[in-house]
Amino acid sequence: MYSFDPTEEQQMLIDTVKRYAEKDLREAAREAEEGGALLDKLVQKGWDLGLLQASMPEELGGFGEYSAVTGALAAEELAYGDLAAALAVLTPNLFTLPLLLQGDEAQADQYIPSIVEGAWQPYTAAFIEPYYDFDPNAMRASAKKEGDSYILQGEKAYVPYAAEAPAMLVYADLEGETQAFIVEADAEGLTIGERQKLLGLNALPLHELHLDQVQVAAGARLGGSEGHDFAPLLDSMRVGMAALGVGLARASFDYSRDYAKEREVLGSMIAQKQSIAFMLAEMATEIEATRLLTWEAAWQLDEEWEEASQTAYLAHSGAADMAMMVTDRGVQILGGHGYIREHPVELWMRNGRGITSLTGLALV
Amino acid sequence: MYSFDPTEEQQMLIDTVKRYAEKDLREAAREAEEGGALLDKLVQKGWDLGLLQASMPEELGGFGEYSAVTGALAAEELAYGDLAAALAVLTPNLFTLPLLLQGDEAQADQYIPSIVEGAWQPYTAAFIEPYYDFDPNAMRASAKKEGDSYILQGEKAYVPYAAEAPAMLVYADLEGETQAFIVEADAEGLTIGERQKLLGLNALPLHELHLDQVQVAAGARLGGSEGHDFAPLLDSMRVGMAALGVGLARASFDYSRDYAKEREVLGSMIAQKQSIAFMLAEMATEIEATRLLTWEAAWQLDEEWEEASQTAYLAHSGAADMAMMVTDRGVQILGGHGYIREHPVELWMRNGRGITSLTGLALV
Amino acid sequence: MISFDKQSDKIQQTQMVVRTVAENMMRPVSRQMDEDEGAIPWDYINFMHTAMKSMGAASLVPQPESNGTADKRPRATYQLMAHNIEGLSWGDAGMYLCTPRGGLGSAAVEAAGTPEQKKKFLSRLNEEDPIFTAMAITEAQAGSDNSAIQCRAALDPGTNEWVLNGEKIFVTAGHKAMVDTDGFVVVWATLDPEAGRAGIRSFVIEAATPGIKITKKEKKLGIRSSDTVTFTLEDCRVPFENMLGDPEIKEKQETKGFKSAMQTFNITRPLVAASAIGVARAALEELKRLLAGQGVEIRYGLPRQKLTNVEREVIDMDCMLRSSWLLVLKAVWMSDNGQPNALEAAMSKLHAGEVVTKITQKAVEILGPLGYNRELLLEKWFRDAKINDIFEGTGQINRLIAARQLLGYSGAELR
Amino acid sequence: MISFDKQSDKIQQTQMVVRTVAENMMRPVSRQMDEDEGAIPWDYINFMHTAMKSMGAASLVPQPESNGTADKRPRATYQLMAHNIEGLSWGDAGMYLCTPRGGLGSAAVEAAGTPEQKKKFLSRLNEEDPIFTAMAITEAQAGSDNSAIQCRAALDPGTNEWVLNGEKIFVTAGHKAMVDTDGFVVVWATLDPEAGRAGIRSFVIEAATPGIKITKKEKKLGIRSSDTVTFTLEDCRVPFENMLGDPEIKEKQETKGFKSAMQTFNITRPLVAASAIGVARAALEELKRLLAGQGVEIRYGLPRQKLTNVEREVIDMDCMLRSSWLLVLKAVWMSDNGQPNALEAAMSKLHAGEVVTKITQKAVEILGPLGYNRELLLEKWFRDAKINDIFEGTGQINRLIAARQLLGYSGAELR
Repeated sequence: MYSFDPTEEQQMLIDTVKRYAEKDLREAAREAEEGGALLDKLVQKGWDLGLLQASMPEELGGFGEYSAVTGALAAEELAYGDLAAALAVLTPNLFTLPLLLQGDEAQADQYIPSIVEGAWQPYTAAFIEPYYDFDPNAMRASAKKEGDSYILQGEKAYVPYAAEAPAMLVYADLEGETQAFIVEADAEGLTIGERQKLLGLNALPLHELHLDQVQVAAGARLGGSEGHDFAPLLDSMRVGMAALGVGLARASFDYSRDYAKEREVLGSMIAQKQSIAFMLAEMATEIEATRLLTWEAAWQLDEEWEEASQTAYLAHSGAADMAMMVTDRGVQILGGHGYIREHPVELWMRNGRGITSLTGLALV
Repeated sequence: MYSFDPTEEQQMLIDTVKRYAEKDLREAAREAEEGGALLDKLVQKGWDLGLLQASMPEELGGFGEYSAVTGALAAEELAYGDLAAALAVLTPNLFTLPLLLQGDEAQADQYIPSIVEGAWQPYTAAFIEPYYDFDPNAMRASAKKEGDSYILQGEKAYVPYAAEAPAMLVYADLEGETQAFIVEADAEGLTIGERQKLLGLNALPLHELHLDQVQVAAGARLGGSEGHDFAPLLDSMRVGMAALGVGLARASFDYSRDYAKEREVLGSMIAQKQSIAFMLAEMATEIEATRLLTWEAAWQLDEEWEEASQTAYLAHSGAADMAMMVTDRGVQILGGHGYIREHPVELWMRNGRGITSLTGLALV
Repeated sequence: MISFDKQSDKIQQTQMVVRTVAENMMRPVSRQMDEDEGAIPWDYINFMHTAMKSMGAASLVPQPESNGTADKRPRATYQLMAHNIEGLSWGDAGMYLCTPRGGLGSAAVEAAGTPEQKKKFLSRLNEEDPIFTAMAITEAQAGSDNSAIQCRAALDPGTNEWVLNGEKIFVTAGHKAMVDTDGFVVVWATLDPEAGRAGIRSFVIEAATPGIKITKKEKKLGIRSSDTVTFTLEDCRVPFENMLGDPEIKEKQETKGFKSAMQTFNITRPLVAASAIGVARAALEELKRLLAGQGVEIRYGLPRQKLTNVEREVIDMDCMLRSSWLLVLKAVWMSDNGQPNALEAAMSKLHAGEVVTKITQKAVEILGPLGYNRELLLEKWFRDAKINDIFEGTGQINRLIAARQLLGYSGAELR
Repeated sequence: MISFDKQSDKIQQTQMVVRTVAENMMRPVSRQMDEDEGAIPWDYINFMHTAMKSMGAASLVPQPESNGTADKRPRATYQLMAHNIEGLSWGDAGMYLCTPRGGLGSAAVEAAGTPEQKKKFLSRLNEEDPIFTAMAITEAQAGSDNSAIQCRAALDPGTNEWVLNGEKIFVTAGHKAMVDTDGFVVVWATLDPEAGRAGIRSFVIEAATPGIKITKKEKKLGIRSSDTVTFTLEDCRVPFENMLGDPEIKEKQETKGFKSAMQTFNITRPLVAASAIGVARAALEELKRLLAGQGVEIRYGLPRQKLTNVEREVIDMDCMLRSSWLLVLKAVWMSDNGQPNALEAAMSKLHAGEVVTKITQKAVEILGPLGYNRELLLEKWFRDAKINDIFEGTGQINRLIAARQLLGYSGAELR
């Protein structure tokens, strides 16, 4: 049977996250973007909502159960506030969820409890590579087995908090298959590049990094010696990015709708013009369509359906286009005011363009 | 210097063709489509306008000079009346213009004067092939040199008036290059298939045909033993199709605009609704943009510019999308009335879809 | 709890039946029914009537005993209908519109009728011979504006009958409801043209009622096996109790009648959208099948930079088809759960109407010279598709409705 | 005779100069000028001033001695301007907006001024030091509706001066015109807010005039080297002859003033569109260059079924860019030939505004993780591009104008 109602627990979570996102994140977003830095206490406050903890079993220090659907719902609400802050709050998930889902017991035990029980710490992941046709299933960064260890070599980009991370997951090609490896901050051969300057997301520290013959122990391979299944991790990243795109687009829609209802020209509100009203109707429709597809992908992921990979791919593909279309129209509806760095719509448009290329920055 | 004014002569031609297209062709189009047959006298009347004759020099029985620009202007106006009839009137051009432009003297002298000086006769061309990825530069129909003749083998489709044609140009791959060959109606091995049933253009007889080891003399190769340059012929076909698409789209635009100005709902005309008015503005803008690009391609073709091929390709590509968009909206603006086979917009939408796939049915 | 589980027993079971019908009774005659405009697919009609009767609850129209507004338990009636309509339209959208028993007339009775009216009119669907029911709203001059209806209804106090006069155009299955079978048509009329929407009521007119006649049968771009007619009403008399809804709503200043009639659309729009999805799926599946026959498989999962153009187009189509279907499912799920869904119904309709148009247009294009040919069904689906962006409210009307809901505007505030 | 010959000597010659300037004076500082919001590119400004002065007729703004309305001979002034603007915007759209001498203020004087006014105000462009001219129309409350202007102008009969009061927002180059150089701003004001467009006139206010001051400087998404300011006017007095146009149009019921001021837009809109095209071309060329560096060449001429996704995207961009540029050329060609071009001007603007937005958005997308980075200029062009669908009339306003022209509707008939 189909159902489109979140559970009561999920609804409570949505409400909590939404309050935080709408009030705390939204208010701080402009200054964070212009100043290039998020407020630590704000990220900490987001961490304290316990999103990650709620998806961990008690034995690993959490108090709940993993669910991609719940993760997607939370990510959507976070991005409704501010995408950069959302990604910051979710950064530790990049490291911790793969360990939960695909790690072996030793890996989970070593890292998860201390991460989950502590304050927010930027455990992160190096996923994206600086090539125009970056393909998660055909990475250019490589891992080679040498004796009892793996040697990692290659270039990565868009690594959140790379300069401060105690450890990170590094994804690389191992004999034609993408695999993740745990790399500690002090690993020899790991060079963290300058902070990247980007079209959007300027509040979030993102770095290129260089792996020059970085040696990790065999046990650092996610899942241990047998490795792990990469597909569900990629699916989860795609669903995560799609959910963030939906939240971001909802923000732009709500803001421009409200603006259109308050902006008077020639004695009527601009929302009363069919051209504006129809734009809004199309924005809302595309948002809702993409949202449902994202939910379906998350649900299939939870249920371990075979179609999950394809649905996640479609959801992300749709969300990328939808987010660009909606955030572009958000600016258009505000007209000249949309082009000024006072209203948030121009920032959302810049962030909106990122949904298409930045898979790997979140995972639900 | 740029100029967007047709010459006085061209303007006179446009006016003449437009009168014929608007009055004669438009009025007869519905019956022709439903009955699956054009009126012979109407096609003859179109022929008598002398479009082909005007592009032929006196020594070949004409009274003018070839110009792709003039050809594009005329094709646009013809299609403004009815695409099927336009293609019928222009069918002899498919045979005659390549002979003029790329034929050798013997070929031109043998065919052109008798065609140009006589009544309309369905000299035609077999160009399109029944494959989803039909590529004019990589035809599957083949020509092989054998002694003093060529052997043609393959399948063709969408051949206008194939069953009545005294002779046709057959395009085929000769050692990796597309070349045209003159094939007489009674050639052995040439089988004309049943008349094709199509989405649109039902007034125009179009046939599949089969070439089974059809043997033609070496002199039947267009241009003689050295052959000819295929590119300008293809460019001319693309420009022709683009111009027809523009004319067709203009018809749908004008019709739906007039309808919108006369259709009253709730005390105002539907054209007074921004949603309809803006659709019309976008239709007109795209038509004009494509039209100018088509003109430019035609002009470059006349001037033998190197860019002509690329411009012609772009013009056709744009016209294909534009014609679909505009003719679809024409139906949409008429709403339920647009869906009924009384108003012409549904026919134009069906014909509009053809612009994309039917390059080879006209040549200017 | 959010769930996308397709495994509901009932839906699974009827979907298999529907698929069988679509493959064996619809597709084989699809081309012929299109060419023979005006022919009636009796084989399909009779089979469906018998099958649905025997299956009871699995019929396309809700059963008279189920009352949507009173019964608050989660039901899946409309979800089931959406699946069935989608599956039949995958077979042939024109023939689906020839499905007996259902149709918009029954939906109107279901949505706006009193329990007595439901019993009276809907129970007839289960009789020996199949019947059709139609809805007559559109008028030549009113267009999409249902509150501008000019067709008059007046009460004759002498006979306590309603007397209807006017003309209705674009009535789907009107001929089957009133001529080919012994069905009925629900006619919208006004008690007072000056009263706007407050004056509007709907009336059940049964076949063989004097004073109503078909004055035109349309020739259409697509869905040709479905008849579309014009009715002329001249002093057409129906019993007092044939006005849908409570008798007290006969007051001219009462808009409840109009509103409850408008509710019908919140139920039918997603169902029309479901039909659109069926056509779109047919086209996309056929496109993929034909491409696969040419050795072209779609490599899902690649970055766009590594896709071919055809792959990208197909992936975009997959994305819009699937998300559009989910909009439909949510809207019917809301209908089933008695949730107000004017917004979701309008969104599902406008989205599906556009999606089916795009997908069928693209499919014909991608197949090149083959796509344009009547040897494949793609060109037929191209023609069938377009109606979905037009009937039951054009894309523009549904945008207007959605926008009003989103903005909290009345019809006067956003025209 | 229809011709697309680019070989006009004058255009060729200045295009080479413009290209050199764009490559050598603009591109190298483009990133820096974007980062240092508020910095003024004096090197570029001074060079352009000197160069344009020495080239005479090749300046960006028409010369005062040429009078468009009187002179019916074919000219290429606006065609030349369009080419130059396109070429400079290819270099950097923000910096192009810092080109001295030109600007919308001069265009307004050119379009609506008397011969004396043209002589007086435009001849100053040729003086030793560069000046800027700006146009102030938009008001916080009037939005895109120029007939709703609230800024007041009243004649003081005692001094025979106009006294202006009000606020103007979004004035491009206002700071450069009134503070950084000794230029002027053309301010639109009303003689009577009740009179609508009939009351509207435009007035030249020169730098250092008391009573006008800048009260805000905007931080923008893109075109950051171009300043955008708010002016507040408090009892700002200008001489009687600074009202543009014939003195007799001071009557409040005369709409000639408004109309001739609106004419300005028919001239400036295609020029703004030309700037959009320059940005779009920059992005598309850079995209192709970067793809070529990756071994991806675009195979023009193939059927769509054989293209890669990237090829198809680039071909679509090529098509829209080229056809959009032709719309611009036709519109300016009409300006040059004194043909009414309200429709063509609006079409060129709405088309180019959309095209540049799409092309830059796509270019960033296709370059994937590289496109999103500030190491390439693509992301800057993405930001610069969007203004073209907003200023000088949003895409919506230009659709409205185009639709009115196409339908023959007045502003009251189509709102």
